[in-house]
Amino acid sequence: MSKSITVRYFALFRENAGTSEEKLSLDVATAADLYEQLQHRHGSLDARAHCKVAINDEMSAWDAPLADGDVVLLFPPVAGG
Amino acid sequence: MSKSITVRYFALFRENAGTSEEKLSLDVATAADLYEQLQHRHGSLDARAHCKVAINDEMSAWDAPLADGDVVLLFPPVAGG
Amino acid sequence: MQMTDKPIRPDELRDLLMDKTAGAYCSFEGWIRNRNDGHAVERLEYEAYCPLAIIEGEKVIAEAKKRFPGLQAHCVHRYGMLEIGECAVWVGVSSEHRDEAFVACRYIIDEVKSRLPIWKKEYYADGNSGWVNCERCAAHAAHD
Amino acid sequence: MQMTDKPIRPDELRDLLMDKTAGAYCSFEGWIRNRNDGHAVERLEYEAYCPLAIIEGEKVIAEAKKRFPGLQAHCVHRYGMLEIGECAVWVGVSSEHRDEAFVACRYIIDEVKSRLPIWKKEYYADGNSGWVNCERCAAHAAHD
Repeated sequence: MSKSITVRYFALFRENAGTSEEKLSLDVATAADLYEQLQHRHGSLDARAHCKVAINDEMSAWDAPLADGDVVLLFPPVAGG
Repeated sequence: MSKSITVRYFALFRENAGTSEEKLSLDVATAADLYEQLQHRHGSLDARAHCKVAINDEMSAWDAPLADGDVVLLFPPVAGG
Repeated sequence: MQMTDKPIRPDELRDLLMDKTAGAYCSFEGWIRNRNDGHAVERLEYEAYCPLAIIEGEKVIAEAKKRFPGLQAHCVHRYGMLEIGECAVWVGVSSEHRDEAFVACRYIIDEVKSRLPIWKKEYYADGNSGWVNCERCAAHAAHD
Repeated sequence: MQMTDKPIRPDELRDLLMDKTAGAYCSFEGWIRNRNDGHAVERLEYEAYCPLAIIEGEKVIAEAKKRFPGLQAHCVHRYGMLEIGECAVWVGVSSEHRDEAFVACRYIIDEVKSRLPIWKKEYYADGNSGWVNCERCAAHAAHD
């Protein structure tokens, strides 16, 4: 069953996706499922192990379940400081 | 043969000696000899291993020879910072 | 933990950590330098997702304080465009003794650099630009 | 290396270490705190033999620079009577990366505290006073 998910991209991910945010209707159970589908879509996301994900402004695990209406933030590898 | 040595005391050593400087005429070959004689004289110098000595404003080893007219600085254990 | 687009003032931040029981203060600053990996860098742009950067930064500081009771610590990170010589991040720690000041300061900057959602893009003298890879990813890759 | 009987100004000293090639800055300050070994301390007096303190401090800084080429480092130590909260010693280091900034800063403060001819006398709330034992002597004694 398809869910409405808002995806926000940051830094390199935003440049690769060509947008900072998109609303998608996808059949995904977890954040990892979402990431995999977006890799097919944008072709250029980094290896997931170095990336982080937040769901509704909370840092989450990749196996966290997604619900209809969730906002998912996709963070490429960070390099602050 | 006796040498004229100026000894300067610092911090705890100065308080124990009751003076910051004295001129002594002593029969000493090295800084260690001087220290030993002063321990007998003042009775309260620290264990030499934790103390330092300078001869004519240069940090020296305890086995450094003393010459007539030398100025010897006796440093108790330091605790800067 | 604070995110700001204004110049960081280490002197004012330091004073916030003063405490009559503190005998040691250690600070770290990350400065924008004019070279990286052999490239001449002209300026650096920091992108941050501030709401989560602050939450994660507070977690890092809380971890340091839990490890060393009595510790005081604070961190400020810039975002936006920065010029050579500017301070991009500041960490300050005060504590009873210097051991924990050094260890906690190092812990905080290491974790801040690798856990907060902050990214930097270098603008080179030759007109190119590029996102900087994270240190830990590079370290992991080297071990692969 | 500098010895002074005036208040130390970390903000001004920091700026002397700025360098376009430096990406990291680490500083340490020793502050006068109001307790030591369970005694309430009212103030601290530092006695120093400045000519040799400066020479030995320069040696320590040179050792750090030799170990980490490109490093910039400076140290200032107070002498005379200091009140609670005052800065007794400041060490600042700038370098390309943060590893060497932390290691060199720690090295300099450790060596300065144990090698320079500087002594401190604590004045306690109960009217007594006493010279502070050196850290390394205490550490050695504990191993004896």
